[in-house]
Amino acid sequence: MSKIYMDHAATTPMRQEVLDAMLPYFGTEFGNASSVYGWGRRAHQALDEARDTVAELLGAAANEIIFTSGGSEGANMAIKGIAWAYQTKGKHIVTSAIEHHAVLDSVLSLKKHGFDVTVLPVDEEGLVSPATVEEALRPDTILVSIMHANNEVGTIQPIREIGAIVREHGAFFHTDAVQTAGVLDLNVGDLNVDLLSLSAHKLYGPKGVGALYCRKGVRLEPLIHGGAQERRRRAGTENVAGIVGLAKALELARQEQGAENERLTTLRDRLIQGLQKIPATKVNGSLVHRLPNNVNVCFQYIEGESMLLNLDLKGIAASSGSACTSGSLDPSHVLLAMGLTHEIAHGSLRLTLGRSTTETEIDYVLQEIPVIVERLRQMSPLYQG
Amino acid sequence: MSKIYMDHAATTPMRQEVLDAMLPYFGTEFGNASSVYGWGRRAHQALDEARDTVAELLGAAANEIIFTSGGSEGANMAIKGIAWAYQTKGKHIVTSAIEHHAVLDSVLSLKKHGFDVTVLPVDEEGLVSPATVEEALRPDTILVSIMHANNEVGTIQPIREIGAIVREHGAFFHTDAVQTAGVLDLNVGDLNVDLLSLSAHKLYGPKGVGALYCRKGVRLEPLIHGGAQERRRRAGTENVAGIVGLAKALELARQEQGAENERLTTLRDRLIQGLQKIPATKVNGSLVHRLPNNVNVCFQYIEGESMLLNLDLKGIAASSGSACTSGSLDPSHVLLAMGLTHEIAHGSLRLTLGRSTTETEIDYVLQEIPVIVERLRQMSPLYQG
Amino acid sequence: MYSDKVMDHFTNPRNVGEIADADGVGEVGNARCGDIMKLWIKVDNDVITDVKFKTFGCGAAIATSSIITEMAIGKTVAEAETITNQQVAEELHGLPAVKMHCSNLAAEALGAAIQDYRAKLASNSAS
Amino acid sequence: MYSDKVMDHFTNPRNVGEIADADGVGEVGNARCGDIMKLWIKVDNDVITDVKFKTFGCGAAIATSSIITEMAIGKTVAEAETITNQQVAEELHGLPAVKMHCSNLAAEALGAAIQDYRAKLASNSAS
Ligand SMILES: Cc1ncc(COP(=O)(O)O)c(C=O)c1O
Ligand SMILES: Cc1ncc(COP(=O)(O)O)c(C=O)c1O
Repeated sequence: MSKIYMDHAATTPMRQEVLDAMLPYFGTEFGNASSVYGWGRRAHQALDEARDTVAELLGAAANEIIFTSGGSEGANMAIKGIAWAYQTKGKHIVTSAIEHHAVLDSVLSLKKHGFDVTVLPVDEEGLVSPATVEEALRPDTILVSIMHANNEVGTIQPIREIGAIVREHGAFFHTDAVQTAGVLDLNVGDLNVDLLSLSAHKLYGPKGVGALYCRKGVRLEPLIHGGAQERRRRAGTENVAGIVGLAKALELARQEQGAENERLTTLRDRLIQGLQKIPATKVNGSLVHRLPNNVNVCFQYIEGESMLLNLDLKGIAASSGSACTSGSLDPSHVLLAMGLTHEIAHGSLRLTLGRSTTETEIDYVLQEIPVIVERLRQMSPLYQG
Repeated sequence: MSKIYMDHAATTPMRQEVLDAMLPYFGTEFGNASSVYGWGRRAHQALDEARDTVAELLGAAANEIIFTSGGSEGANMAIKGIAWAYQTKGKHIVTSAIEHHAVLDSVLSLKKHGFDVTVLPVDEEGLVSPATVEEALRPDTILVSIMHANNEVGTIQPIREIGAIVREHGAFFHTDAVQTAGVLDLNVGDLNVDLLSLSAHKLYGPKGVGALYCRKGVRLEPLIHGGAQERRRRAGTENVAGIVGLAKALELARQEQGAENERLTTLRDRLIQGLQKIPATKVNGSLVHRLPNNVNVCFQYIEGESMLLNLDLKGIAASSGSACTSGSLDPSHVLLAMGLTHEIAHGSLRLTLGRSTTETEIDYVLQEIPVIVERLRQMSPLYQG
Repeated sequence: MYSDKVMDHFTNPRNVGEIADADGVGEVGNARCGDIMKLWIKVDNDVITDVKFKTFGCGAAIATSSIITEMAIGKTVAEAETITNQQVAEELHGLPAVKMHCSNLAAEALGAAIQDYRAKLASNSAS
Repeated sequence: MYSDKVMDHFTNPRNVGEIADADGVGEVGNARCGDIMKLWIKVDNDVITDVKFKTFGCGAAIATSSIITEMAIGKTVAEAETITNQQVAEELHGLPAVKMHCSNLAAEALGAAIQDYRAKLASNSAS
């Protein structure tokens, strides 16, 4: 069995069609999109077309799309951008305990600047309840940021309902859609959001590029000041190739999304059912409101990283908590927020499926994991097997 | 004659060697550099190697290099990062009137947050004098930001001297080296800088990636909060392909820089001398302290954009002022700061040479420009020809 | 960014020049803003028979100057006076948003020339 | 990120298990932090003759546990007591910076086991 990649929530392999769409802009069409001559105009047109594509897929207008360097920049831009633009209206921001650090740390960084922050709890399935959001809203609340789906446990939040409440209240609503873009339908009208961020590399596009939807009329203080690009909302020579790649990746994902989600859901459930047979194993996150590709379990008595290393030795790439926080030693803040103890949270394993995943791979993984778990448990002082 | 690209200060065509170095990371080596398994480790190693290359070329240590999404982000990160990290030490920032908007607008954006800003004048050649910097320094000055070479008129600033003064005074010193990276020797020790920003697409690398050098021990409040990437100084999944491309482009530039600068200087001087023969023409910027590839002139009585369009019709790509501010209608803030009147500043033309530039191209340009200038002057109500 | 029609008028501007014995002259804009338009008209029996222009400005400024000369010739003074910047832009198949102020300039210059013509007429009949 | 030596000890950890009639037992760390190390030693004539361990923890924790058993066996109790976390890391050809705290744990667990052995010795001779 060749190497098995089951960490699609961390990043995805870029599609050949995406690279093909990008290549001209690394080659003859290298112009700066701000220039008036042919090379510049053609680059500008490529941006316009990409912007139209992204806008259409989100049910937005082209001038509501701001291209970014990825999901983290998008979240920072949305949150700090609203905070600084509307600070005279109020200085209260609401978010949830299971947000990606790009959101959580952006919000928390504003505390130092006199903003007041409410971090909402989630239930044991990892869901934010609209009622909790409603209770948290205050006259000085300017922004609520709740992620569309969680990157660790795959829980899909009731964004539409939360959005209606936030709008009714007169605050702005941002959703981090990095894990749902290319997977779920993202219509900003249906979702009742004012801002939505996404990242290309999570949907078989290039790393280092993303988009932020910002509803018409919503002001943003720029995060990156300078040139007049992106209607003065994001300075910097545009990454034309990357932006073209993002649009292509989104377009392809949308075309295949229906059939692919069905296929992944079947594989996901097969994997979950198989893993549940291992004793002292807990599946994390809602089984109903869940991304089609996410499996997250905790195996008691063992620690995540040693499991990952063993899986790697068997050719299986997986993750324990969010890949981008693996520099940290704390167990996942998401699992802790869902009420798991530190001890159990340390033993979490995330397997996220994708376009390359097959039933054969699922079955191989289901054959190897129990062996690894048993071996590590035999080594564990916590296990009284 | 095929199309002639003379706008290398706006952006450069990516080199084939750079694309070749990047391609694996768009393909099989797509891993997230934060992941523990093979794909992740190999991506991480590519980052390490790129970081070593960039660090070595700057005479810096690897952990002093922060990868960014380009020159604008680098400047914003340096300026706002120092401002917020050292605001208790002082709130005074010094910069010059001819900085790129990424620097100027970053500094000015801090005014709203209670920072005090001194914008230094330049002389008529576009030079910042070290004495002016020294006079501007105050006990509460925390940062000075002066560009290494100007993007419009190519003037090279006395960074080493300014750096010594700033260091002596105990403030931090940032230089925007976007126009000099890949052209001049950039040794952060020799330059006496604490922070230095550069951008790959100006040196035949990809758009949307850059680097910020930040001296060991200098703290930065992150511009983009979130994951633990770049030692917690810049969150976001790393653009591995882009970063590899940046390192490759810098490496190639360094190898060829000596011979290429000589070649370009000869071509540049030929072009300047030819243009000077046109009546009522002014060469902008120092002829001594000047980038080897920059030509900037003002033709009296005519307006820049109509000249650019005519040049484009003749297959010549050039710019009038900075490409990234061409969305604006104001004439170049750089030329105004150098004492030109609005009227004359509107008639500026920038021709920036590069690897593809040949003597034949220079001669073709020298043949076409006088015709265009004469034609537009005949149409101008200001011209009494 | 410019339409083919704009580029056509920019590349081959119609009616560039001056009219020595013009019946009206208008000048608008200033060099500080980067746009100056000067426009001469010849009127015969209340009909505009000739228009010439000189323009210091961007591509849009030159194209709008050129097209407005074509639009004005053959019209009565009263008709020509109603030409709006909107019409100029439409006649050119649109202009980029950032360039809309240039189309204002052309209609303004024509208006100024007509005003000058009227003023001359009034002072002539007064004398 | 891990050296080959770390991976070798992680993949084939030496001396995993318990010693039923151990002369000293040490346990350090806690589940909250994600690392628990338990170490049993057998001492004969002041020389450590056997060491066994059980570890709940990351790759570095398991590898350091494994290698410290090898380092300790054959040493006198006094010698074994001087093993530092630095030495453990060196013996493994280095550990990633973020993992250095794990090497502390292994030396601490051995130290705890030796202390337990000494305490038992003291109470035995006292009784
Ligand atoms: C001097 C200078 N600084 C900063 C920048 C901004 O770099 P980037 O476009 O990569 O954000 C540019 C170019 O646009 C520049 O010429
Ligand atoms: C939910 C979520 N938000 C934000 C991000 C950050 O995106 P990026 O790495 O593109 O900056 C990620 C992934 O890392 C994510 O999973």
